[in-house]
Amino acid sequence: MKRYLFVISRSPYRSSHAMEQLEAAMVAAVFDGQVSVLFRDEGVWNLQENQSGEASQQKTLSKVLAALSSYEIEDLYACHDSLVTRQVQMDNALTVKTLSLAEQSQLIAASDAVVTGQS
Amino acid sequence: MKRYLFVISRSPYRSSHAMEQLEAAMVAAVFDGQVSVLFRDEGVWNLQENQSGEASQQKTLSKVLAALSSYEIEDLYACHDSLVTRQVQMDNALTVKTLSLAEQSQLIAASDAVVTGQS
Amino acid sequence: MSLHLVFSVQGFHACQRRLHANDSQYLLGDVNYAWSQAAQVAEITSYLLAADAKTRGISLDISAPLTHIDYPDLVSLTVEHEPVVSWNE
Amino acid sequence: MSLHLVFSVQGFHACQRRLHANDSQYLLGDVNYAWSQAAQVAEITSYLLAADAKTRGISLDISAPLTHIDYPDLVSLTVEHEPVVSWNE
Amino acid sequence: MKYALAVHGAPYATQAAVHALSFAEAVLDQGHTIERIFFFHEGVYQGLNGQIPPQDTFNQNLLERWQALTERNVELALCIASAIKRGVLDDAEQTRYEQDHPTLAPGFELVGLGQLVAAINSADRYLEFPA
Amino acid sequence: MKYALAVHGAPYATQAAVHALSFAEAVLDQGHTIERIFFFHEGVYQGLNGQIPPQDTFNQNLLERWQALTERNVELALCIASAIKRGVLDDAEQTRYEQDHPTLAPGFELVGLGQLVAAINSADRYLEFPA
Repeated sequence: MKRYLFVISRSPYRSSHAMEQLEAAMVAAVFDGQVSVLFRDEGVWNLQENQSGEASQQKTLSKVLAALSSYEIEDLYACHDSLVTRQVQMDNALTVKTLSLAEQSQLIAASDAVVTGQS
Repeated sequence: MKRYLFVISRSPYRSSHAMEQLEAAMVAAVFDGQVSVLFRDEGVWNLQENQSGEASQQKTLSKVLAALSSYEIEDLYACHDSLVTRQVQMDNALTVKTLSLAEQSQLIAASDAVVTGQS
Repeated sequence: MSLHLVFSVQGFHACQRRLHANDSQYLLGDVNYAWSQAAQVAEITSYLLAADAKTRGISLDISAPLTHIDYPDLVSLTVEHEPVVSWNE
Repeated sequence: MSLHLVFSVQGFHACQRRLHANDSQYLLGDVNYAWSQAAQVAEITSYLLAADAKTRGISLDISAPLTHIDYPDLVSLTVEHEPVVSWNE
Repeated sequence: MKYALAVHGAPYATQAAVHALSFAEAVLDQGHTIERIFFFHEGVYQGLNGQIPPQDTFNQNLLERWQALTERNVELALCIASAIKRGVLDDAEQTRYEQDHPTLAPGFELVGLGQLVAAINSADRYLEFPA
Repeated sequence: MKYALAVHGAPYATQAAVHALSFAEAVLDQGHTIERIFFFHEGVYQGLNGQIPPQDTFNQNLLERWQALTERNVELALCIASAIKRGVLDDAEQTRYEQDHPTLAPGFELVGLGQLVAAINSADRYLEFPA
């Protein structure tokens, strides 16, 4: 099976980008793909603590993320630089490994298919 | 009649934003409105010389702009700062007045309705 | 006096540079993310859509010249200001 | 080696920071505007969609490490590279 | 006061619908009037018939919320030029262009850009919801 | 080589269609194959029936160009979850949800996200056209 990298570069509640990306990642995992997810740039806001999607009648993204391990998606990565620039307070229910820019280059190079889901 | 300010903040050929904005401005002018058009940020690329929409099977935006005077839209403005930052080479068939940031604030304040047309 | 409706982080930056003294601005959606890192303009009164801030998990220091409001308050603001200008790069 | 398809000015900046040595990048649409102002990375081979540059009236100095190509050349590039990564913030 | 509103964003791509609907409802609740909501650019997708709200997002039925505004004397008007190039057609345009089916949702109508200008002209306030 | 493509942008909002179509045509001209083009997010609006191209822009008929690809053995597949919440329905979904009319253009079909993964898995190359 292929190594998939799903990139989430958009913030959670403005558009359905992040949610639709996660749905695709879960399907790839169900199909036995080796799935990694990378949060970078505005996408790191998906990791912010104390989200409450209900206040906007939406699903809470951080809760969806916390459930990814039950789909055997364990490799969640976040851009260290993007987190620091934005001063994101990460939800401590999430297990996310932070990567340098160079490590992100390597992650991309080691993937067979990169799904960005941007429109 | 009201004083309308149409703001064009998007580049020409990626989306139909600028073209649809200009169509709205022409209609407002036909309805006897007092119409100004402000190009700012990425929107100043609409003023670039040597455009050739045909190469992408689209209308050439700078030619549409040059025809605005026949709709009695004479007040074309561009953000000086946006032009300089991007090193835009302005089409010399266009008569456009450049404005400082403070002058843009005044232009907005002097308008009854500001139409940005952003999506 | 103008009221600025600011919908995106980039729109926020474009707006800040073109604010008029005594204008007000109302921040929606993702602009909640931008506020905390922005240099604040003293004369500008700023409002924030409470639901959008809560959704995103952003708790901002509202001792700054910033007030959390909801849609009915926004209606009142639009009665008091003209023109109302949207920013969404 | 990866091939990066870059579709927007902000995507260009996000991509530049994460390029791997010996990667190539292909610039489409509005990225034609961004190239001329960008610091160029020596090891990266860059290609530009000729039709999109012409549409926008941008004539770039192609003595820089930059080549104008069309769709058939892009197909050849995708044969030579994997993965192909899109950037469009 | 009399309001004219414009919506430029598509459903799910932006929060335009949620922001505009919540504002419009608050305007009407306070006794003001909205003559027309004008859907422009990608905003015309708000009037596409057949949108099925996902069952997991609190049954957020945007289309029904728009349609409910028509009972409060709000006209839902799509820019005809923006709409037909994107495939949002009423009966008349479907017939004119010999297409299979109309695709415009009940309660919405297709109008010219002149109706945007007319609405702004007769309103005390004009607001746009791009996202 | 065998390609899988994805399109994420709506017509007129982005250049996704023009870039993807031109690339797909060049791929086929060079003797490669494209198993499937997967339309995701706002990309599903590419498959909306009834799009009437503006007469002034060189008769750029995007829908016809997509449909012409099916004659070259390319499957045009819309993500069903993305499509039905936005109102792009085939006959089956129209019937299931009791809507007035189907809105999907001929030549396109609605499929699950599994078909995106399957296409990527069996392809030598996967490319995305977001804008």
